[in-house]
Amino acid sequence: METIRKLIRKQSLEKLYNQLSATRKVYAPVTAADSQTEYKYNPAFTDITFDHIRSTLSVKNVVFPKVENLFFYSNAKTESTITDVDINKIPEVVLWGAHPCDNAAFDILSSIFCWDITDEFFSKRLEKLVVIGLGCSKSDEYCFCTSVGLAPDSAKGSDILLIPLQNGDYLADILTEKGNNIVQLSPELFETAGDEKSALTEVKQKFSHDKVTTKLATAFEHPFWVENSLRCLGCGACAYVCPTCACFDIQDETRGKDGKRYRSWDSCGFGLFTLHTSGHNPREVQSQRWRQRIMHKFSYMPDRNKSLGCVGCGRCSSGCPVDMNIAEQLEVLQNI
Amino acid sequence: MARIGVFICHCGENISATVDCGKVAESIGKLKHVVLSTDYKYMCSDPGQTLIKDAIKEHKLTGVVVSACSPRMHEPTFRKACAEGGLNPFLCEMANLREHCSWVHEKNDLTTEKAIDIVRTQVEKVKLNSALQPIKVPVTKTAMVIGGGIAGIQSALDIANTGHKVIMVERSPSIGGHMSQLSETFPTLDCSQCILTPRMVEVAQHPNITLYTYAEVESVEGFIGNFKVKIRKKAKSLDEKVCTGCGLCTTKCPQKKIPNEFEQGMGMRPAIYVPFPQAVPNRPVIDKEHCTYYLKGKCKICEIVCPTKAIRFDQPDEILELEIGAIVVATGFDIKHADFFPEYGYGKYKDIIDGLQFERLASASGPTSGEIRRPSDGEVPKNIVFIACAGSRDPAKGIAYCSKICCMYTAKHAMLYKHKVHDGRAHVFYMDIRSGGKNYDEFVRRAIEEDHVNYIRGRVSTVYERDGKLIVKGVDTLLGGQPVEVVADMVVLATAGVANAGAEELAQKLHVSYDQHKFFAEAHPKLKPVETNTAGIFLAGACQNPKDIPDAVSQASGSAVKVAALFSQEMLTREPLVAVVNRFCPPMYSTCVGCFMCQSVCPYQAIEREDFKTRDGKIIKTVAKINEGLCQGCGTCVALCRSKSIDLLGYSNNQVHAEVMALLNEY
Amino acid sequence: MKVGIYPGCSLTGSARDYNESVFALAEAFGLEFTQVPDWNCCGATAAHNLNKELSLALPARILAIAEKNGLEEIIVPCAACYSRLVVTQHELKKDPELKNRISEVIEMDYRGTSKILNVIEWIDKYIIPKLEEKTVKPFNYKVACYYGCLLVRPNKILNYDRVEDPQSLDIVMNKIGATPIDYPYKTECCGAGLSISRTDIVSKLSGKIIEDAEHRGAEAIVVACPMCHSNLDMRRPDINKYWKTEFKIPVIFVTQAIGLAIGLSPEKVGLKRHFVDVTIS
Amino acid sequence: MSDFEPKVVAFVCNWCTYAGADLTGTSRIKYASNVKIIRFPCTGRIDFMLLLKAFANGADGIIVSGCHPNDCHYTSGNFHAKRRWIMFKELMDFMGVDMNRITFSWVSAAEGARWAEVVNTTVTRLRELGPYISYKEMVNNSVEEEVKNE
Amino acid sequence: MSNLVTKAKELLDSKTVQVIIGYEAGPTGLARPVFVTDPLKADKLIYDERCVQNLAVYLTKHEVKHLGKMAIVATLPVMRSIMMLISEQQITSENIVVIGISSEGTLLDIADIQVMQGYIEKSDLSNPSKYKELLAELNKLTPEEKFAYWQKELSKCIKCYACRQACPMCYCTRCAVEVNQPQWIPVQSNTHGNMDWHVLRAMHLAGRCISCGECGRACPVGIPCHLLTMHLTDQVYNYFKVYAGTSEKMSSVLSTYEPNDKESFII
Repeated sequence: METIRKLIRKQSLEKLYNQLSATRKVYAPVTAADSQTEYKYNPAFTDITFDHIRSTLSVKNVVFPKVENLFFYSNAKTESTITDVDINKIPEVVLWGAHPCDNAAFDILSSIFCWDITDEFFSKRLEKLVVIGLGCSKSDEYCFCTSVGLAPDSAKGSDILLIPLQNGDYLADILTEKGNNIVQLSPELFETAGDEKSALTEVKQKFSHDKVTTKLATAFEHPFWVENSLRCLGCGACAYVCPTCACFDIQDETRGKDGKRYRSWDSCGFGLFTLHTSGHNPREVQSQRWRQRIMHKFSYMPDRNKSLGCVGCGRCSSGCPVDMNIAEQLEVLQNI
Repeated sequence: MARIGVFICHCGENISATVDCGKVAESIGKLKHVVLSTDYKYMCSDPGQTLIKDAIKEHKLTGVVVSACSPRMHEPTFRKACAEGGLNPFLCEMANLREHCSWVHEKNDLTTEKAIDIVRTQVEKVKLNSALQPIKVPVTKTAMVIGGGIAGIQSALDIANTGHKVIMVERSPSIGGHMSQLSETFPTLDCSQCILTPRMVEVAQHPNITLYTYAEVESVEGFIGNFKVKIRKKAKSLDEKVCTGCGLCTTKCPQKKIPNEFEQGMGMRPAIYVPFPQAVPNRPVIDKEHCTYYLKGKCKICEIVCPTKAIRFDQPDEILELEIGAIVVATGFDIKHADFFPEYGYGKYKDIIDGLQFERLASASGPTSGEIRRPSDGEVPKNIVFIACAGSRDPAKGIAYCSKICCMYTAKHAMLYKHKVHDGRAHVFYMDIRSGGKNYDEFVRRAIEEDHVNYIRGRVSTVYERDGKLIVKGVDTLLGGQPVEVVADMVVLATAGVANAGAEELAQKLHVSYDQHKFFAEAHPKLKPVETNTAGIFLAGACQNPKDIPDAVSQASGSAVKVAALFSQEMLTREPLVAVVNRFCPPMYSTCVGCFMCQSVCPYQAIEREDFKTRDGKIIKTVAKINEGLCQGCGTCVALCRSKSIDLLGYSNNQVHAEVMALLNEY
Repeated sequence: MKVGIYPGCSLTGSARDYNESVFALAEAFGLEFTQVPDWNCCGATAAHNLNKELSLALPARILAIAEKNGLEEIIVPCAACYSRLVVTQHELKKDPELKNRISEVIEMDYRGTSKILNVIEWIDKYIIPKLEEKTVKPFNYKVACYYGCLLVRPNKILNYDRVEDPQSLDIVMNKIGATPIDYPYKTECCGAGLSISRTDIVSKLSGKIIEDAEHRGAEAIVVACPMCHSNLDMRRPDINKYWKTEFKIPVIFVTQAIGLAIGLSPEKVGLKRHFVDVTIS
Repeated sequence: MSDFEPKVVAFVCNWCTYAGADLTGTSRIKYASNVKIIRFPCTGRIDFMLLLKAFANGADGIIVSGCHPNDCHYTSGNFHAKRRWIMFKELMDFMGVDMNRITFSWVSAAEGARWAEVVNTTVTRLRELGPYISYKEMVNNSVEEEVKNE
Repeated sequence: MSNLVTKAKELLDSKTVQVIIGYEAGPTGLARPVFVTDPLKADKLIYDERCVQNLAVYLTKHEVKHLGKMAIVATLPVMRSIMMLISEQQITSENIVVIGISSEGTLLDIADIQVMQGYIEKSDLSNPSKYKELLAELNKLTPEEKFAYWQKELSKCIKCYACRQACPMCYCTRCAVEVNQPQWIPVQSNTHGNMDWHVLRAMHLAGRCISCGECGRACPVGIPCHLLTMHLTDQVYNYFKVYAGTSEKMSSVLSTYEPNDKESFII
């Protein structure tokens, strides 16, 4: 649909939120005492942060939870019975105040989960999701959205995008029908927009992802990988905080006769990830795993999924215990 | 797919009185993979066992659970039955419904429910059991006896007479040990030499016994049936094959003033010497520490006088490597040197001697040819005091234990003295008289009543010299603790029997444990007095604790039987319930990281290192490896292993985990 | 470090000579110690036979005061006091409950931190190191070192020297040039506590000690215990009467011997207080 | 809580406590039927994770028992176990896991009566403590976390 | 620290070692590990209060080992880690040169293991004071409060295993959590599974933890999991009077015993 730009004042925003959280699950960012920002369901409006840079974890778990039960089973003497998870029970969720980078990730995830066959859990959760995005008023040295074709006010993935204004109010770009439906709940809160100054942050571009992608095509054997991944510890932090990492592991858990099959996050950073039963490991050392991570996001995905695998949120770098700074490395890499 | 058969025993009424066996059988029958669940009056009876054997065939069972009494009672029975039924015995488990359920609970539903839980737990376990094969270890049928005292001799002869080879290793130049030093032996007073020397000769001549004197154990590796032993044959500086033992060299040796060990320093010997006339082998050795040639570089008189040119000054020590199946430790004891007893004046006054020295004085072959003469001036002591428990039973002196032999030999000494010095007076200070043993107490009484030895019950505080007499100050506790003083010409201290010098070092070489007094430790104080905690190594004689001759000899024979039993099999068979360190194909090899913490928890030194090498011998990875010959299956290493690389057959992680789950969840 | 001294009754009474010699030595070697303030009886004489708690409370109080005054070490020249104090410290250490009970009795906090030194330990630690250079008048005599019972007993607790054949005193005497004789009576009983009540027994026992020393040609008996000293010295007339002889051998304190060796005057070390004239010096 | 019957798992070694429990049986001494025994060769074999598994699967209490010090059939297994339990207990205390629910004991093959006593005192204590709700809740809530988004 | 650079240069020039494991300053101003193999690049090396990571974790890392003989910039925790790794036979002293850094940040001359042992022995080996208070506070809580506290913290865990990967003592090629026969630790990251994992981790480090606090620092969601191991470090000292990583010979508390080990809870 045609984008409609409206103005919404802080206090109206509060009305809107309370109205929504009274009737729906609203998933909104809250900054805790230890200054870590995490998303919570239906927090008090006053607890919600509007100026955080990035939450510790991305918001991907609204569509791709840490753990997703696939089905339950029960073993009788001879035959076993399987009970499916009723995906229609998946509730509507309003994602509130997530930044453009996080929201842009939903398309990328879809490109993975719905690559050939459609992952019903994922797509159902996405279908039930309404995203009220929030343009960024702050950024830091880890942000590099502009290097991956995004910006502090990218609308991609949002149904409504709020853009902070210097006077504390917000512009609301209504982008989709889903968004419009929210607006229709109480249209009076949305006023006509004037020419107020936006309070968006600046994020300077660090590298050209096109150059990176082209370079990668020929860089598989380059010593760069070993040199720059020596300090990598091989933990899964980067993957687990990443809004676009979609790898998962499938497990059964049985207690007595009853059990369930579930999937849970996994990471290509782990040695175990590619370990064969034989003991052979095609990605034997960390440099290969690090290369895989970057290749996947900046070469394989553009090639196969026709979309970049990174939104430049910078979590992988800020969360890394040994300062594996992806932007820094790509900056170097594009010119090797 | 597992096919489990469950057999619930009523044990007559013992189980069925409180447990509803039918109900148990029924609900267990509902479990997955259980193809047969039945109850029966007496499972251990013949028909009961037949029931199992038939069922195994009929239902093609892959696992059996017998729910009856304690596995400690009948596990072997039922495992045997399964084997006879064609099922690997280790695929059979027992559920303890009697000792742990029916006998300890009232008759009610809870009890029956508990019974069901117990059985289900074993069902879940047995599904994960694996068919294990008994471990076979080859046996090298050669025994090594360390120590050539009476215990070693007895053990060696007994083993040799069962037709097996024996290697005897003796540290000193001759076998015979302390017994050869003794004059006469209690309670029969027959001459020690007379009964011992024939045995010594027998050892030397026995076709199955190889004797290495003047030799010591260098190192011991391997395990039961398969020890690899290194022995150092110290250079005797003489070619034993050439030497005839004529003894000319020993008479001509200019260096004659060396304290004679055999005479407990009361006589002298030359630098080239035979320890004592009846020595076996009767060949001299050169004592390098005192030999003029070795000290000054010239002399060689022995070489010159030797009619057969047997002297070899340049002879090196020789290291022998032997394959040994079993080891008998018979290193014997030593007596505590009395100089740790300043108040008793030993070392300060010549005429205060210890028990062994008295033996030499009393011995016909001794320095005084059997006459009791005191060291200082060769006078015959008219008043002699024997002090029992000189050190023994005296925690203040660090020896809390009773040396066991002193009471008897002190009585013997007093007697011998009286027999030789009729007008002499013998006094004995003692704490208690411990004369348990055949004809022992009678012997002591004889000393007191017939030979009128004056027994004073009390300890001695100090012995000192005054005007050439020895004053023994003590107390007579039978007379209300009156202090007593005895003026003596000679004092004999029955000093404590202690572990042999070097016992600790040897124990460490053998990896057998020893107590705080450095005596070798038996595997079990009551039921395994001859075994050590290292399989294949046995104890004989006083190396375990002070013993008299009869005790030492009987234990020696005991150890010999243990060895013979071991050698009676071609292969050792052991229950395969041992730990294993996992193995994978390269490049993993094993998930073991080789931290070897397991090595320090293993009580049996069963954990070895295994290197994986490239073709050119470069080590790729070193991991732990369990020697199943040594592993006893305690599983401590399994619980310790962080990477879960070790598992215990029969109690695998998977099995115990399944048990916990089965005990607590609905099935 | 703050060093204290606990004199006990003897050193202020029958054994003032001992006391003087100890202080004389301290002065000569520039050692300082402060007397334990408001000290009380150590309970040596009777208490430990009559009432265990009392026998512990008395020394405990002394120790507690010492602690309160920050005395890390206390010298206890009297062997009897020494024994009582050490035994108490041991008893209270191994039984915390008893410790608390006693603390209540003495109404003071007791921790048991001060180290207790007998006179020989004190000499070993503070005198010996400088003894050689200070010795001006080697004590060239044959001496019989008499330890008595309390200095080394109960061995399990004190764990000081060899209980039946102690050496420490001999070693010290050696250092000042004396020749300790081989002497079996080192730890024989002198009659000790019967000093007042049964002088006949004292005469008998102490007599033996003196007799053997003289018999072995000793020129002096060296002691480190006031009790021994009074029995061997003060009771000499009775002893001589009992033995119908004239024992002449003087009995001196180890501290006196050292004093003489480093050239202190006989008066200074209190020799003039002796009953048996000290002919040597 | 009067009618509450705790589920108790006993981890015991084969040579002492298991045999001791057998003796309880042969001596016909009665004790609470709440306890169910799992047999190990030695206390040294008992993995601390099994205790957590027991709680996670609904046990209200646990008994861990083996040979008295110096009596270990394997000479030192119980000494190693002792150290392991010291550490485990301290960690559990630190994390607020209720250690009143675990009884550690040494019961020899000769102490049949003692075994009954150990079981009974433990069961009585657990009856008072009631079901181990907080742990059970943790396990169940964990399941809910997973379905939070449904 | 110019003398650090000089030292590094000479080690590389003299071919004594092939690689220096040290710290460099990253673009965001953070100090981070660096592996210098070229003397000309030694200038990168820094040491200041930003340099907190325990570099010993790299000593057992496949790729790093393959660079050849290593020199490592070692503060006390690193030295203790080295001791542990030697005693657990993961590395040999011959292959490592220690560039010691004192608590004041000055260069130490660590000629050999003995010297290092000497230095360690005279250092304070108890937990760093900044953690002591935290531990004390937690210990004050009631069991219920403790339980609640850890529930809250552990619910955050995402099982990324940064705590494990950052720990020099967690060098196993296969971690127990990767074992699924049986599944010791639930794979999913939920409070219960996370608790199991952290108990396992703490127990496996009992008597081995050298109190560097890396696990807690590495945690992306800020769980103070280092307090678990540090608490045990306190207890190990409390019961057995030892600290980990003091000599190359010492065997871990849980793999040894004293017959008279004291405890109060076994009846």
